[in-house]
Amino acid sequence: MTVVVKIGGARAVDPDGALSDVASLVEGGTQVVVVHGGSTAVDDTLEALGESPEYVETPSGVVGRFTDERTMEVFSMVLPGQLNTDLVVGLQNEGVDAVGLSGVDGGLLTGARKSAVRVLEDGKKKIRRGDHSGRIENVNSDLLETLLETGHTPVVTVPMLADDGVAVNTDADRAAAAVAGALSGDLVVLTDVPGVLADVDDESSVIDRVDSPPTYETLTAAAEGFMSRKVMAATEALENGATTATIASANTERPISEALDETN
Amino acid sequence: MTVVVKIGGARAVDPDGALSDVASLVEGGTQVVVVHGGSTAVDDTLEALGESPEYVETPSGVVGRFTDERTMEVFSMVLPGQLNTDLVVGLQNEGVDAVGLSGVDGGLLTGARKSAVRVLEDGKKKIRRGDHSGRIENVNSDLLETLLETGHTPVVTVPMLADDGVAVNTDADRAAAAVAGALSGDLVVLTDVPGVLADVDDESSVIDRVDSPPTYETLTAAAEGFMSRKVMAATEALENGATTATIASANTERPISEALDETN
Amino acid sequence: MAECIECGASVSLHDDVEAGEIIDCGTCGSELEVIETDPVTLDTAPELEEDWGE
Amino acid sequence: MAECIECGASVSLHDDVEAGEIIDCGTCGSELEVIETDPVTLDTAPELEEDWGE
Ligand SMILES: [Zn+2]
Ligand SMILES: [Zn+2]
Repeated sequence: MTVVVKIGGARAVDPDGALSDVASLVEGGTQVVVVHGGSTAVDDTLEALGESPEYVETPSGVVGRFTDERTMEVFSMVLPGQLNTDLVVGLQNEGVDAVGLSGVDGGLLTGARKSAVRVLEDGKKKIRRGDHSGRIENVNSDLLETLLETGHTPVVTVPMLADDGVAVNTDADRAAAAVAGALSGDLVVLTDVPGVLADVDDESSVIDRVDSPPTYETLTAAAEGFMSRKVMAATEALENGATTATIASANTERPISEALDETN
Repeated sequence: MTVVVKIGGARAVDPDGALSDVASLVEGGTQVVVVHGGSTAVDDTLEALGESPEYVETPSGVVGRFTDERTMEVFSMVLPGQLNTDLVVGLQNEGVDAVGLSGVDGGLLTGARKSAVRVLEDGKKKIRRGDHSGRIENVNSDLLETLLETGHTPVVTVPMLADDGVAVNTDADRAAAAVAGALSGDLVVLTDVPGVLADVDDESSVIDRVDSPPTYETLTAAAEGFMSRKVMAATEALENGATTATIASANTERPISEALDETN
Repeated sequence: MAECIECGASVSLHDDVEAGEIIDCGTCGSELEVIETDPVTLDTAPELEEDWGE
Repeated sequence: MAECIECGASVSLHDDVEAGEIIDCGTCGSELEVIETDPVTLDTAPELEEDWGE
């Protein structure tokens, strides 16, 4: 059994529960791949450097990050640098032989570069060029399998390697989905809410299981904002070969095991 | 044949010559491990963050970096983050299937933590505690060999993982020496001078070969400042099992191949 | 004024037109990107998927 | 004044003694580390290897 766990990158949103849960899963013979993001930490470091993260709005009203060259550099500092090192050390201290990888290592996560985006600025539609982002089309599962077979636990983060040979930003939830698909694994996306809520004001209204088109309709209708991206990632994982996909709260004692127990 | 190449971390002191030379060596069937440092880039980022690198002097007059917790965090940002990602992308663009690793990944570089140092401050001898540095005692050569055997080129950098479970700073030249020793490889330390000069003002006075105690005496007597650390690293590599150790200029077209040709 | 590169009709521009701006041709409806402003050069605006990063 | 923890002799201290400072005992020659300054507490100063980082 292979489990791909998406966790937050910053320790604050990634309590030790997740790391010790990874340790007990690995101890029990489960192969685990950890995937993490951490864009709020990137914004913190940009701010500490006296720079500002740039968010742009598309003509359809979606807000996203514009990643210029300097922001991309800070991304590499914070994600494969600071946060990945911190998580690998945390897992090593739990007895897990973790190995950190970004999407550029061994061409782990590759795909098309998207350097231009349509944005809405002061009511004008414009094309902004120079964005460092891309869409994952290929996962080098051989590298992951080599590491898993030799007893290691890969800890994967963005950037990915775009087809023009440049490291670019990509959504970490979707990176986790791509990895889960490539490994035919179980995807568990940990988040700071208990799951997708049918009623966003009622924490007890978690949609437990989706196993038919109507319940999937209910799910996608209920998922708002950042959660809709997580549902999209879960959907992509299943379309690409993942066995199961679960969105669950990180704030329990054994968040991954509990999510897997409920799924299976 | 396994070659361990120590290069600078910043592209400025690591011309593309070294990367394309790695590519042709790998193409020709040589197993290559790249090791890099980059402490000047750390100082640049500390400065951009409005902080200052701290250097302390020991009672014996040696000047070294004091790495507090925040500096260690910036180290992880710059070395495994920014510089390692940049080098891996550069090698991938040369057709080399590079995989970046820091010393914490898979417990690659482990050893004793040295958290206290003796320093000389305002003429007073003092003990400073909280330094994040350590001495490599063990190299996980299995992980490197697994990656080499599956066609990858490891790109290794500091920090190392200290015995108290903390990521700490260690000298990258000595990290390269430890790796070369563990793999019984040929160590090539690239630098921005042609090699060790018998007369520091005469670039033609390179000491070409050391193969007897008297010539080693000449070498250690001639090596000054940062170069004496490189000679110490080369010595450690040979003591720990490296086949050969060469200190050579990075500023030639095929710096690694040329160094190996002269050695063998 | 500039010429639509799709249908050849004149396209009216406001004064503060910027590079990167997307103008709709009033005649054929094509989306045109302002490549340069002095003089104004237009090209067909690329269709773009959105791929946001982390 | 403080007492050498190695030989028991009195060790004289200057006024602005700081934590971490190393004092040599004038009697037995031991190196003593100032652990605290108020009151002054001494311990044997550790021998330390130098291991600088990158
Ligand atoms: Zn037209
Ligand atoms: Zn005494």
